[in-house]
Amino acid sequence: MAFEQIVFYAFSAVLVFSAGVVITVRNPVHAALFLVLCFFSTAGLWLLLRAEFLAIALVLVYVGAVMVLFLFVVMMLDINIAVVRQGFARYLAVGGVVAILLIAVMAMVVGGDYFGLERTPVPEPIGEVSNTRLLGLQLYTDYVYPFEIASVILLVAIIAAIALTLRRRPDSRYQEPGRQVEVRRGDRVRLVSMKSEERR
Amino acid sequence: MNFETPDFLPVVPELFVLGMACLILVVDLFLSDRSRVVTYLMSQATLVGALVVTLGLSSPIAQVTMNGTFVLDPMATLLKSVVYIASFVAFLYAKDYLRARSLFKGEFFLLGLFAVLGMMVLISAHSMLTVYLGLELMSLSLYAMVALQRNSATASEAAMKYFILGAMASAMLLYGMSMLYGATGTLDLGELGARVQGAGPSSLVLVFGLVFLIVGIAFKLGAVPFHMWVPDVYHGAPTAVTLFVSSAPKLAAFAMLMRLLVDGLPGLHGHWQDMLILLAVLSVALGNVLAIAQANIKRLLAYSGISHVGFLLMGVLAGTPEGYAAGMYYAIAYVIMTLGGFGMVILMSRAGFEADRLEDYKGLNERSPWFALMMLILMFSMAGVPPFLGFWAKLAVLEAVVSIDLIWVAVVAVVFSVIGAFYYLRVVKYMYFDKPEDEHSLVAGSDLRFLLSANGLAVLGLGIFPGSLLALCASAIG
Amino acid sequence: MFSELPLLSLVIWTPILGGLLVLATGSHRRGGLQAKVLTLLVSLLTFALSVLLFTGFDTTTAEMQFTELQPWIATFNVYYHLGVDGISMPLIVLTTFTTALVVIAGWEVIKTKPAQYMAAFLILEGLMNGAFASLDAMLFYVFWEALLIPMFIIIGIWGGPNRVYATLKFFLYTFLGSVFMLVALIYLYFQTGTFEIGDFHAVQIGLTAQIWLFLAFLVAFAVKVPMWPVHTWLPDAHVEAPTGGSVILAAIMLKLGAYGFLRFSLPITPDASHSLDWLMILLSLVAVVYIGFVALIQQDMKKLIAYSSISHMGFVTLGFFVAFSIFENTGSWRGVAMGIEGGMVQMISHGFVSGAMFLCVGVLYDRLHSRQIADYGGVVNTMPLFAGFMVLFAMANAGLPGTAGFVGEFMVILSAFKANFWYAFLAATTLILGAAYTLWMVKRVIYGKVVHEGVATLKDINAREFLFLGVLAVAVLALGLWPAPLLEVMGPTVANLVEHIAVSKL
Amino acid sequence: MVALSDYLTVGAILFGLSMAGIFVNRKNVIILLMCIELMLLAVNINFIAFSYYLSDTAGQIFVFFILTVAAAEAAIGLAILVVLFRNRGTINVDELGTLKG
Amino acid sequence: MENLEAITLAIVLAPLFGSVIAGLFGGKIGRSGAHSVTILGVGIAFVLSLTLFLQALSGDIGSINQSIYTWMISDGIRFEIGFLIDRLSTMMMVVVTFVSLMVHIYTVGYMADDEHNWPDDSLAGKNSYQRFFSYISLFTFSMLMLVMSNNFLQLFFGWEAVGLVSYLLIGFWATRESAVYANLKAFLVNRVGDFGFILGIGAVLMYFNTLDYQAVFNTVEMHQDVTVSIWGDSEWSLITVICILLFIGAMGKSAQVPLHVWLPDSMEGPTPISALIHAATMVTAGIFMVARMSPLYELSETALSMILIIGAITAFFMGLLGLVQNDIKRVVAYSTLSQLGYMTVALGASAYAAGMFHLMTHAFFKALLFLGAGSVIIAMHHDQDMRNMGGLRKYMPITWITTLIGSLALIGAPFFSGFYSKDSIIEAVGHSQLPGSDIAYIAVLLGVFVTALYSFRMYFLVFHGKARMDEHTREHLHETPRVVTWPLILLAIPSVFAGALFVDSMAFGDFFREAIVVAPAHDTLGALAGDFHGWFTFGLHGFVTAPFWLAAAGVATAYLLYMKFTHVPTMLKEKFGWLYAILDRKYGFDDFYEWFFAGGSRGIGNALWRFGDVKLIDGLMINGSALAVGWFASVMRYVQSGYLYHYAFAMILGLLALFGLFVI
Repeated sequence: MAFEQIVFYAFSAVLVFSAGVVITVRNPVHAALFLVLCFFSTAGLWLLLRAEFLAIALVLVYVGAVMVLFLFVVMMLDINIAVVRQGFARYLAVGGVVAILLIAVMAMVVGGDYFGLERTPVPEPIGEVSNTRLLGLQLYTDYVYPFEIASVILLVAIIAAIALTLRRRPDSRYQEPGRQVEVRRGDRVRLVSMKSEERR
Repeated sequence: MNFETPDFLPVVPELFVLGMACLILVVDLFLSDRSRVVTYLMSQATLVGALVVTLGLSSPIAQVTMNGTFVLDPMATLLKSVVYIASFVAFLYAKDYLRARSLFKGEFFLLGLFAVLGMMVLISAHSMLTVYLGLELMSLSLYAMVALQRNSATASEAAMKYFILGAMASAMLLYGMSMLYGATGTLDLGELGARVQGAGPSSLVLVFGLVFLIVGIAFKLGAVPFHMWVPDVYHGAPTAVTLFVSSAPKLAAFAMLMRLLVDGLPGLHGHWQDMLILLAVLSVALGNVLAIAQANIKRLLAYSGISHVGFLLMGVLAGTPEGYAAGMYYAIAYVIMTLGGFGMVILMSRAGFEADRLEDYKGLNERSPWFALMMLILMFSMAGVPPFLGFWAKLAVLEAVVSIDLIWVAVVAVVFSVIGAFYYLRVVKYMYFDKPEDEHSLVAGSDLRFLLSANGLAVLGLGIFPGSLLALCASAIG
Repeated sequence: MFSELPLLSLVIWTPILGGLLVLATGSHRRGGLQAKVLTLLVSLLTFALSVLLFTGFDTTTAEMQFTELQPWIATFNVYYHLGVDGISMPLIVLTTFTTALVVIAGWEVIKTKPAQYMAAFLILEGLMNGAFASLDAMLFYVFWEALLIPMFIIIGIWGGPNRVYATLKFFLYTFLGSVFMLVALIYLYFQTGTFEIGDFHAVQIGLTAQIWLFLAFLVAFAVKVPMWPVHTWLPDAHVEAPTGGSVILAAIMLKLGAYGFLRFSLPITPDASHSLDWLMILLSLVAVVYIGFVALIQQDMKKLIAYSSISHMGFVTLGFFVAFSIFENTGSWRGVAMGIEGGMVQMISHGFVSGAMFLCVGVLYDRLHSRQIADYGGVVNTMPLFAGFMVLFAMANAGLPGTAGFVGEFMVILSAFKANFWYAFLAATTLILGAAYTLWMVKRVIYGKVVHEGVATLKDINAREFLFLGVLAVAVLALGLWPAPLLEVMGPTVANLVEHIAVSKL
Repeated sequence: MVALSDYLTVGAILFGLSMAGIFVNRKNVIILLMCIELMLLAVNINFIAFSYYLSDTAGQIFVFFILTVAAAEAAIGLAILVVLFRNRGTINVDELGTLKG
Repeated sequence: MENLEAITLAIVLAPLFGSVIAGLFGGKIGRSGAHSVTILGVGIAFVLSLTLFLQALSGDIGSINQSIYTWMISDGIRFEIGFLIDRLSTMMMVVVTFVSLMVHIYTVGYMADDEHNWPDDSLAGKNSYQRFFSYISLFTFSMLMLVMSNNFLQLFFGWEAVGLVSYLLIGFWATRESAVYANLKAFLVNRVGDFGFILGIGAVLMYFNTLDYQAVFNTVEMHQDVTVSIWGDSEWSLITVICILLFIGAMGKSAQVPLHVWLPDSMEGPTPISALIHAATMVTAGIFMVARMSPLYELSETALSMILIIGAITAFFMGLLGLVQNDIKRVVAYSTLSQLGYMTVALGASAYAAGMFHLMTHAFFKALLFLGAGSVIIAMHHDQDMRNMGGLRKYMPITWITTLIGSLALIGAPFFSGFYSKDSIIEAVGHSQLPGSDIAYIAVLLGVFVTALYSFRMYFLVFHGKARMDEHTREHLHETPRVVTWPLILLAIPSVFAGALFVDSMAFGDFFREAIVVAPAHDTLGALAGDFHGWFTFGLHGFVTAPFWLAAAGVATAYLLYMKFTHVPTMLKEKFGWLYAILDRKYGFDDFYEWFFAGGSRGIGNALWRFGDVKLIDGLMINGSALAVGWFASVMRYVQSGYLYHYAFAMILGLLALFGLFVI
């Protein structure tokens, strides 16, 4: 078994195992952490596929940002760790059966018959062009339109996230320096002239 | 690498909307709540402007640009135009509703505009990549819009369901795309079409990918069994958002269907036809049957929408230009009708009262004969009774399926449309045959009243003179 | 001078636009008097126009007359194509005539939303005229379906206590039937490339396809006629409908189904009609006998008349479909025309008679608010004039010679005899059954002693009621005593139709 | 040598597992969001594997965009989650059933 | 004849005109206006009919067949309304208009006290009297249309129109439950006959392609051997089928067993119409029709046999029923039934002329008897029970005499009109060779005895013996007014003389000429004609024939039983209780029909409605499918559970399904 294969199977095993843990574990924090493990092993796989930039990006963007966001939310919401309910085994069994069925069907198609080595041999490496440079070149030329759209999507995400979560508590008080400065005496003090009390 | 600067002219509408959206985003920051109407007006102006630009750029031949990721053809022009108009109407209907619930904020219109942009991208997509990005841009905006009423438990529940299922559907769509990419080595839909024609042995892989693709499309359209989100989202979201979600995005979803299956996979027509038949029949059947059991008019319209999607699919599955035109006609007709339908819900509602139960429509004829008549027109149109728009739409798709000798599909469709007629009639029954329980007079601005009347009359007018719209759809398909 | 006018368009659109105008007028002022007067004027105008149609009709030809042709929907090859022949023209006149009467009949009776009521009838009138005048199948279908809407509303708003059930049943039943026709029409469209009914007549179709088409049409028309066993909507609809609704329903809407058989089923699918005529005859005879028995025991006057309508319409379909049996039995097509003409005369006469019967029940209902036979008795003592009319119409309903009710039944029985003795035998049982259920009702309602205070205080018909009952009485007698003009109108058309169906399409 | 089918199989397994995860998990919406990330990951593996074996960079470009969108999606998803939690005080999937029928 | 068309039209239209005036404008013209105009109308008709009849007798006009207008043309067949004027129809016209005229006049007196009126504010006004005149004039019109018809269609028109008027008149006193029951019954039973009749017309049209009498008769020979298969393989002669079907119609109208049940009940109507419609004219329409169709009937011995037997049964058994009736009108009604049986027998024996002859004489004397009975009833203040009468001859001499004349004519006392007609029938039957003629002969002979018995039972009970009415009635007993007695006298004259006058030509001569066709093989009257030597000889000969002695025996028995040994009837009633019960129940026909037909059809209707319409079609098919859809919808709602995992699961299942169906 070639080294490449050993690496592949090792990463794949870790990936599948941790994915399995993610979907079954009770504690969301654990799930998040195992998801991180998934990302790491996937990044490893991608390296095998010469997608260095994306592998790094996956680690940086996902593990570094997205998963932290996940953890942050989990912590923030202070969610009770779920108690394993009765019947979970049954769901798991049904889920397992369906998953196995699905995977079997999918594996049948994507398996060796159509995508084996005979049909799609490992390509010869093409020169020594940096993967990052290659992507970069294409992103800003051929894919400039999608790129722009992607940026809009991020913008939407920003707007949406702010619009949904930013809130002013109606009962919180703010200082508004502008208005404080603008206050005139008349706004605060009212002089009232009254008739003096009649003496009896 | 040699890179030619692409032709930006066809993309001007997208750029215009994007630019305007950014402008509004900035302007909105400086507006007080009282002058928020400026945002609204600017958004409407954007849509009108986009319409003008789009129509100005229309040309009878397809232009592909942006390295094959973008196409401008008559279909795109027509669908985009309808999207603008639908969004315009939706925004107008929404205005008062939002105001009454202190939702009248810039975000609504901004997200709406971004959704419109997403739809435009999707409609003009010529690559699986742009299909995906357009779809996501639209969907993400919509998810956020559904949740926009932050203090509403149902809205957030609806948004959550919509989001999870939508993301799942996107993932499946992507999986299918990856398969197609793997089998053909291209993302370009035109190229894909060409290569699929020649790909004999690995067609199993193609069909495999196709299944995932269909799932993704079906989800967006809301076809059975990928429809489960529809009633919950329509029900849970604020009516103004439901109105928007139920109208223009259907056109985008239709465009997606056309782009992916007709432009991208004409070689697999036989396969996707079978799948679409299944989806269409299930949708028509289940949508109509389940609508019967509803007591909430938004849910009712949701299920009715599901059944309409079934009809829409029937047009497309025929695989003929007439069929595509019929599908498009159906989509446009449905959008017009659903706008009117939810517009009526908005008209009836007021602050603190959603008017979303069927009982709320009791005795509408006593309270407002005119709008009862409009609703009657809409309901009969949805039921497919001539001389209203909905009938011609149904006729067009039935012609499409009969033309390819799928008469049994037509028969199934008409039988279930009869079952479906029952619940539309129930609405009419409440409006006309029952005494009113709610004696409040309708509160709605004159612009809403006017546009809603125009909407209802359009359903009638386009029913009496359906020729022009039909011809438009036919010429858009080419 | 009048032949220059687009008369058919006028009889269609005058009432529809008039109806919209009435709707706009509203019911607010003076109990909707304005709306009522307007409606009356419009309906009379329409009737006058249809009379022009009658007088200008050329009775020597089977060609379509007063034709109008305009492109309508280019994409589907649909034309706004109107025209009448001897089959449809009398029905249009019947429609305008009946509508005018119904307007008068509803004059004082309708208290809630009179403008909407009147408008609904006007619109309904226009749509029915349209259905009869259409020469384009899609145009026909549009009118055919659209007229369900005003009827749905009429029964639903102004109907009796169980009106919602009835009107939903009515709508869905008929809708279910007609959607099959829609599919059939689309199929034919792909056979001919047009929706032109004339082209449908000419197109050659194989037997299997013909049979499917025939069945599709059958469902649509059988529901409308209605034939057993898809008739159960009719009693419910009639019972719950306001008087005017019942009248229109019985007098005209049912005729649409029978008209459809003549316009579509027979000429388009003659061979299927031939091979399935046993079914049609069977169903028709079941309608005559079975429904006759069922009518006998009805306790509700309207229900009884509704069942009698079904039974009478059985004669119509019987007359149409004995054609092939006659040919097989006698080897000639002689006598076929009599059956078809008999069916058509029956349509017209049933329009008068059933309309009159429903109006009579309406007169009673307006006074005592009951339709139960048991709630009446001895009405003749307090309402002799009304009783006179009622007995006359009952006799017509029982098919007494000299009244309209006889002519069609007579002709159909005669032609049924040519087909088979037993057809005629079963059909002729209506002489007994029809008389039994009608006159038994008359006996219990009209004759006898005054049964209670309510009947004792009944007021005889007023001038308005006298007007519409009198007009109908004249019509019933005129048609019975001299049907020749009507036959003259339909003669060439029917002869043409017989020639057409005599030629196999295979 | 590792065949393309091996990568695809891993992707398929991952996809299948994550889909099963969505309906096996009935307690916590966050885990659903994670499942979605896993699904997208499976798709990405597919794309990159194809891209490599086809010697075509388009697949990698696609993955780039998927990553971007997924991040935006996660942000919106979490935002909705927060709103939901504020309204309901729970993100239990089992209690997310008021809209039904 | 230039003006012949005008005359015939005037004959039918004059009564119609009177009827319309009296009916529609009764309120305006008042009572005297109404009876004047109708009597005038019928009078004109009578005079003109008489003119025509005399012209026909004198040979000025032969057979005239003219069409008035074309009712319709369908399928190339012309349906005409027209008149056939020949000796047969002119005779009928005279009889009809004469009796009708008498009845009109009589009615002026009979209905003078009719209190049955409408409320003041009705548009109809107080018009019961006028309406009655309108009805009987309308009847006259209808009957004339019937007898003058030259085609089957118009025959059927008249046929049904007289039925309608009969219906209206039986139920004239609409508040009487029994009257409105009787008129419904009459109409429905007649409809059973019409059912056969219309089928017969259908058969005629099918094979002859015309409904015109002449055209049919001219080609009847061609269809002599045509056979039709009605059921299975058995072939029937076409002519037989037609004749039997038409005769079913006649059975209804002329009240032959088993369709006779309506006639006794029809006595619920005012007496004038019993005389006019249910004795003299309408009920004889069937006889007339068969005579008119003689060219057809002559070709079918089967049909003739059947007619013979049915007539014989009616003649004898219906007469028997007259013995147990206590209602004076009912006795006469059963006598009418019996006499109609005689006429029918005559037809069966091919003695059409004799049948018609008897029809004529019977019209006179039976109208006379009814009007006489009516006169008694007036005097008795509308009490019709004979047990309450007796000894009336002292109080009402004219009524007594005329009734006696009528009774003698009825029983066939020699030289009275009934004698000639009845005896020729009996003789003819005796000569008939058809199957069943033997039984018929015995039946008609026995019938003579029975007739005499019940006739004189009535006569004795009413006019002789003790006066059994209460004091009040007796004090007011007196002869009826002149408008009542004059018609009696006028009818009594032909009742006596018509027989002698016409026996020569009508029964044994060639009176009807070509209007009646008799095949040589059946020509019973022709065979008898040889032995006929004038009315006087015939009358004298009558004293030595069996019928006379039977009749005399009947009279004697009646005298003994009801004048001398008045306890015997009661004793017999007790002794032969079973027989009395049978007769009293009218052989159970009414009960059986009520149970079987009326109850049966209601039962069938109920069953079909409850199980067919309500349960099966509505319940199971319609509401059932609606319920099924609703149930399915409610079940499917559970699938839409609101839970995300279910939704996701559904999507995955959908995906798997697509795989399963389309990939693998």
